[in-house]
Amino acid sequence: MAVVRNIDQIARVEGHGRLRLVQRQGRVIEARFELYESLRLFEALVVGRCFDEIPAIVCRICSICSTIHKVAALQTVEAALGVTVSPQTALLRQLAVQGGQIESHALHLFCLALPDYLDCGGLAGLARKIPHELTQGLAIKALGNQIQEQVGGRAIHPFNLLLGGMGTVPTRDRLQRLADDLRAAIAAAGASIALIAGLDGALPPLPVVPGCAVDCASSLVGTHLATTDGVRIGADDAYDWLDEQLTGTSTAKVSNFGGKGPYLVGPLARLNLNAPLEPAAKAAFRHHRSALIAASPAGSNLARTIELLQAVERAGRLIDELLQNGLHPEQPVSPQVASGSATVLCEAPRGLLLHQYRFDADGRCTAAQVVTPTAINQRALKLSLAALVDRLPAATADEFRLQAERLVRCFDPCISCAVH
Amino acid sequence: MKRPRLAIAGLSGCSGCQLALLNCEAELSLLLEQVECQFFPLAISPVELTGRYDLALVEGCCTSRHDTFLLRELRKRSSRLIALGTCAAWGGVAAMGNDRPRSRLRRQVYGNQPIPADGVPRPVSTVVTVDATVHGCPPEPAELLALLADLLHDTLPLQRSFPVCCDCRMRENLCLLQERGMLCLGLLTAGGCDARCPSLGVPCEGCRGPVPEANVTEALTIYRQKGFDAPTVLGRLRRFCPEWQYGSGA
Amino acid sequence: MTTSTTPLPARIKAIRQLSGDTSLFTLQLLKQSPTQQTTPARFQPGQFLQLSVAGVGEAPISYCGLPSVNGSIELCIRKAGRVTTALHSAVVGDGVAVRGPFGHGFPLEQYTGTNLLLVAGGLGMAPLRSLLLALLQRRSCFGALTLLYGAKAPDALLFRHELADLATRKDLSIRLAVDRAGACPPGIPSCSVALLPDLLEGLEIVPQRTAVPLCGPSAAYRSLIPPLLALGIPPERIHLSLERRMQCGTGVCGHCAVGTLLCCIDGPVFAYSALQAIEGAL
Amino acid sequence: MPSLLLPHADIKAWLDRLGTDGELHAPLRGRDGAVRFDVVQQGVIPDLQALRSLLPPKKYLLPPNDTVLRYTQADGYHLPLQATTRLILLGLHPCDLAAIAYLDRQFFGDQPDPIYAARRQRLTLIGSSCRPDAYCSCHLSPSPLPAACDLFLHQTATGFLLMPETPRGSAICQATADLLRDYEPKPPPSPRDHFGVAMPPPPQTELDPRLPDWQELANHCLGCGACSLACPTCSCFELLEFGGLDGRTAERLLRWDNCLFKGHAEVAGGHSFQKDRAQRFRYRYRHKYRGYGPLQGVPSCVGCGRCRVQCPAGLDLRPLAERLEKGAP
Ligand SMILES: Cc1cc2nc3c(=O)[nH]c(=O)nc-3n(C[C@H](O)[C@H](O)[C@H](O)COP(=O)(O)OP(=O)(O)OC[C@H]3O[C@@H](n4cnc5c(N)ncnc54)[C@H](O)[C@@H]3O)c2cc1C
Ligand code: SF4
Ligand code: SF4
Ligand code: SF4
Repeated sequence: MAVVRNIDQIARVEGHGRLRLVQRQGRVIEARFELYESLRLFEALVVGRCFDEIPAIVCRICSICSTIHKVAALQTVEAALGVTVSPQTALLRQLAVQGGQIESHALHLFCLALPDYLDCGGLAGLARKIPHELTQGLAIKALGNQIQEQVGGRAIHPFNLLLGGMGTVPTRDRLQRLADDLRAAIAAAGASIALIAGLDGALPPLPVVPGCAVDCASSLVGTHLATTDGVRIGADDAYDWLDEQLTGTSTAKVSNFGGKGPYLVGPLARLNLNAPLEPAAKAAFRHHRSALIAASPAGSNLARTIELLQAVERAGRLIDELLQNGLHPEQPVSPQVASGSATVLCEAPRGLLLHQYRFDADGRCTAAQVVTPTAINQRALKLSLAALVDRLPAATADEFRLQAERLVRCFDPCISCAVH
Repeated sequence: MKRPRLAIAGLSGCSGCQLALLNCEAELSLLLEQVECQFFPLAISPVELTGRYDLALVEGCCTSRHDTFLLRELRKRSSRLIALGTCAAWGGVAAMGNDRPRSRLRRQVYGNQPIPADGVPRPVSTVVTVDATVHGCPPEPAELLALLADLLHDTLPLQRSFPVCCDCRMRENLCLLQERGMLCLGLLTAGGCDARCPSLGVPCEGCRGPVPEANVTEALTIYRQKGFDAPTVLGRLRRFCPEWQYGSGA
Repeated sequence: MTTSTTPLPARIKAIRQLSGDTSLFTLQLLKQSPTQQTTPARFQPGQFLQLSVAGVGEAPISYCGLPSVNGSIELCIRKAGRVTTALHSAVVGDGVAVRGPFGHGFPLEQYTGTNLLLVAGGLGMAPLRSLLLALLQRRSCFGALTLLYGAKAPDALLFRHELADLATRKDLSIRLAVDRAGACPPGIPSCSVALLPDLLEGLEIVPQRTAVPLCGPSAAYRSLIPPLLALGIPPERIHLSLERRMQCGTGVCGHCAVGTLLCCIDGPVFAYSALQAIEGAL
Repeated sequence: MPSLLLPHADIKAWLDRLGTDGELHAPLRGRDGAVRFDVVQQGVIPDLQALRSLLPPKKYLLPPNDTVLRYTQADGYHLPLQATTRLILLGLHPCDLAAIAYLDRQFFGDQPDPIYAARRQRLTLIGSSCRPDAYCSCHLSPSPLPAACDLFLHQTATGFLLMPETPRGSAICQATADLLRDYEPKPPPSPRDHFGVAMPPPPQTELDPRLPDWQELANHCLGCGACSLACPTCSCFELLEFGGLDGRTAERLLRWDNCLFKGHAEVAGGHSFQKDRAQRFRYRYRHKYRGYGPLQGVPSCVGCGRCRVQCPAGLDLRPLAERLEKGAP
């Protein structure tokens, strides 16, 4: 007789997800990760709202990813209404997104994932076991927040990023100070790569999942999807190709990738798809290449740490560029109200993010679609969990659970995003 | 001194209020020494409710059966329960669509596919008694830290009643509504954010919910004079709080 | 100068619970104030001090005992908000801080030779206890002394044991009333189920020779003053203590104005004649 | 004695010289077009024509958020360290000067407030004449307050007439004598002449709560606080205590409050002594036009017009005051 064991809420992930283990004769024969986040129905909430309200509403899908949601929505609305922002605004948005990337990755690595490898339950344990590394990690995380605060006006739900421009352009002094702090943080970010690489992953070998990422330069926004097995899809077709369906007991939809897949999205996929890297990150990537290229999702944390370094470097360079150009006060461009629609593809910390909106002649939203990385990753995660079941035939439920949670956290799921 | 026991839970929301706490990087280690954070699924495992709590912080609105269950359980176990953030206090963005049938919203997103049952998003105070409220989407880090300091001093935060305009004028900002004709909701919104948005030239979107005694009727007249019709303004007001008292403040 | 701004450290010397939500706190000043003339321990009954709990805030509290030379202060405090709740979870030995005294107390000098009718409602007993103790200290200077005191229920009567002792005195008449009967804790002098104004019935009062110090909630003032006036007590001899929101206690924060008077420095004890014409004074 | 004229052409040099004796603050026009008192950087010319700053100069004496006490376990409560840099406030109009005189009387009272006193002592006040607009009502202020300053600048077509009122003011004139010229024609008016006219002292009768005006004001008032925050003599404050996360330290903050806010007269348990806005308007009215406490009979409105300019609902107590204060009840 099969026995079902629920781990009602997995800790140290954003949102509400449970692990369901089916056991027979003491052996785990199936493992499922189910998302049971309550519905908020953002895609319906924005319908009927004026275009200028959309970004502030949808950025509330998730706090950890609020900056990229905000920027994605801004760019989609602008694309739909034919607005072009100044190069300065474009750079500032990129900078804010890098801030979000730093904050999100550092949060995951130093607060959520590390306890898995140090046999403790959270921050308090880390503070006892690796106080120095934790302090350094938190300092990097704080830097990400300071960037978002300086550029976005606030670390969570940035409001200073507006349709067509900026509320207030940050001052030279503040940016200069940030640039100095970022430069100083490169060493610490590099040290954390060594720390993560040195940790015993302990997960058994798992199958490699092909990756999918936005084919973009360093801006994190692009026009195509690309996969490691050679698929290329334009932004306009991406929503159909991703083909979201509701299955099983999760409240999040799952992507079908036009019948292919599953694909893994996120840091590992980005590195495997040759996302451009800054010098120190590039060197680190070369050094750890063998553990990253064609690696199983278990390699995600290492990839994430390299991206952390990348974001620290990139943010510094963006500030240099802004300062070189000189900062200018600017008025946001106001769009012409007209009907239109657009799809934007970008990279959130956890991977591919798609926003799509349609507006009527009064500028009211008539349809909205948001596809998030954690939703997309559900099939890859399912596959990995199944493989874990095969690889740990003798594990007791408790042992298995430990490994399963580790594996789940390698995906850094963000369940509010997934369900939205 | 015995360390106070703390529970931090998220219902339907974006985890922003909890993240706001984790974003207090500089204070985290001191905090961990001072309080025993026993239940905090976002950051601490394992997840289990045990014993009693001196303080429960609840983020998010109450939507699903699971939300209700967790909320009631926390209330039973906690000496004090705080509605943390605008979703918990007022319903927040998730409740924005409460003027439309829930089934219609669900169909818009999921078509006719079967999904688990859910409920209508509502403020925490409609389900359990709440001892104090911290406003904001997200709450201000300083207010969160003050709340925790109050916990250490065996007391609750003072509930104050001034609008964002008060913060804004104290910062000597030029009024965006009067001088720039922008749709700024600072007049009607609970203050305490130090006028974050207007100080950067961005009109207040009302993320902290209604200020006590908000004079919506008069505000609507003023907004109309500036060229914003009532449906537009009411739509904005409902972004964070679905139900406003419209009576004049007198 | 320091008395008006910097609270002086004190320690809780004793806590005695008086009712469900009210306790008597005895404080011991730890430092004399730099200017020797004023110390928070020397005051007129009816004056108040500002009591601070570090990290929580400050609240105005009436003196409830007698002035002392050794820096001991008695305060009777009800659990109501931030500061008072924190106090109620404090233990003997904990530190607090005080500044004062503030305001005008009861005009004791006017009372010499007069009959006194003290009327207290609820927590209003706190400042009136201070007054009563001061009057008893110099008992021979005053005429007939009567105390009327009303509370919600027998177990809400403050200073029950003291009242029982005092009730045995020949030179003081005490009448107690409770809104509703309830389990009568031991040691309570006889009390009737009645409203405070009912206690005035049958009292022998010589209106021209009587002063009435009053302290209680607004509702008590509204129900007591008309019958007192009807008995012929002149408005300038009805002395009542007003409660207002207070922040500074020194007449600058702008919170406690009653008409154009300030409760903290012109009061808190006012003659009714000064308040008669003021909107919302009671 | 002849008056002293500072020609327009020499203002810049004069200002630079002033700044050596302390930090110079004056009305500056920001990029947003608004006027604020702020520090004058070398070479910047303040806007001495500007009529009113957003916040009045009370922000220098009673900052909107100010730590007034600190607490540590070892030392108990103590006053925070005070900055001692000298500040020169330039360009104060007679109404703002009168307002400072009002605050002085309030905060020096019987027992000077030590923090206020320290702040006040470091100020040098330099007034300047102005041309009132339709929002100003200084000419209606029946105020006995002096528009006192150290030095007053009277604006003329050719420059500023300098009128020292205190030794500090004279010292400034002496130190900059080389930039000043004698000016003969006729003695300039005193600052007091710019401010206030004799009006009958306010009646001390009670305000009639039945006047429909109160309810009318209350219906339109948004309770935003703009009027009091902008008023140079509104000084209601609350004291807020914040404990430290270490559980051993605390600080007490003074923060501007407002008599039109719901919480202003609220006491524990939520009872309020000023329940509705109409009643609160009478409270404000009394303070502005009749004065309370030790300043009873001293109206505190100096007629700067800030409240009228900044009220989003355009409310104005002045017409009512004109009706009620002309001796009639
Ligand atoms: C002259 C005077 C004498 C008093 N004597 C006593 C007494 O002997 N015993 C007693 O138990 N209570 C007394 N009170 C009432 C007591 O001051 C309040 O219960 C207390 O301030 C509540 O403070 P809190 O911090 O606990 O409450 P909160 O509501 O949290 O108070 C917050 C702040 O509001 C102000 N405040 C709140 N309530 C009042 C109030 N009722 N009066 C004035 N300010 C208030 C205080 O400044 C306080 O710091 C007196 C009040 C006054 C004005
Ligand atoms: S800008 Fe907005 S918040 Fe500021 S005063 Fe004007 S209306 Fe109020
Ligand atoms: S200004 Fe308004 S929108 Fe901005 S933080 Fe404050 S309450 Fe929220
Ligand atoms: S009441 Fe108005 S006009 Fe009078 S001083 Fe205050 S802000 Fe100026």
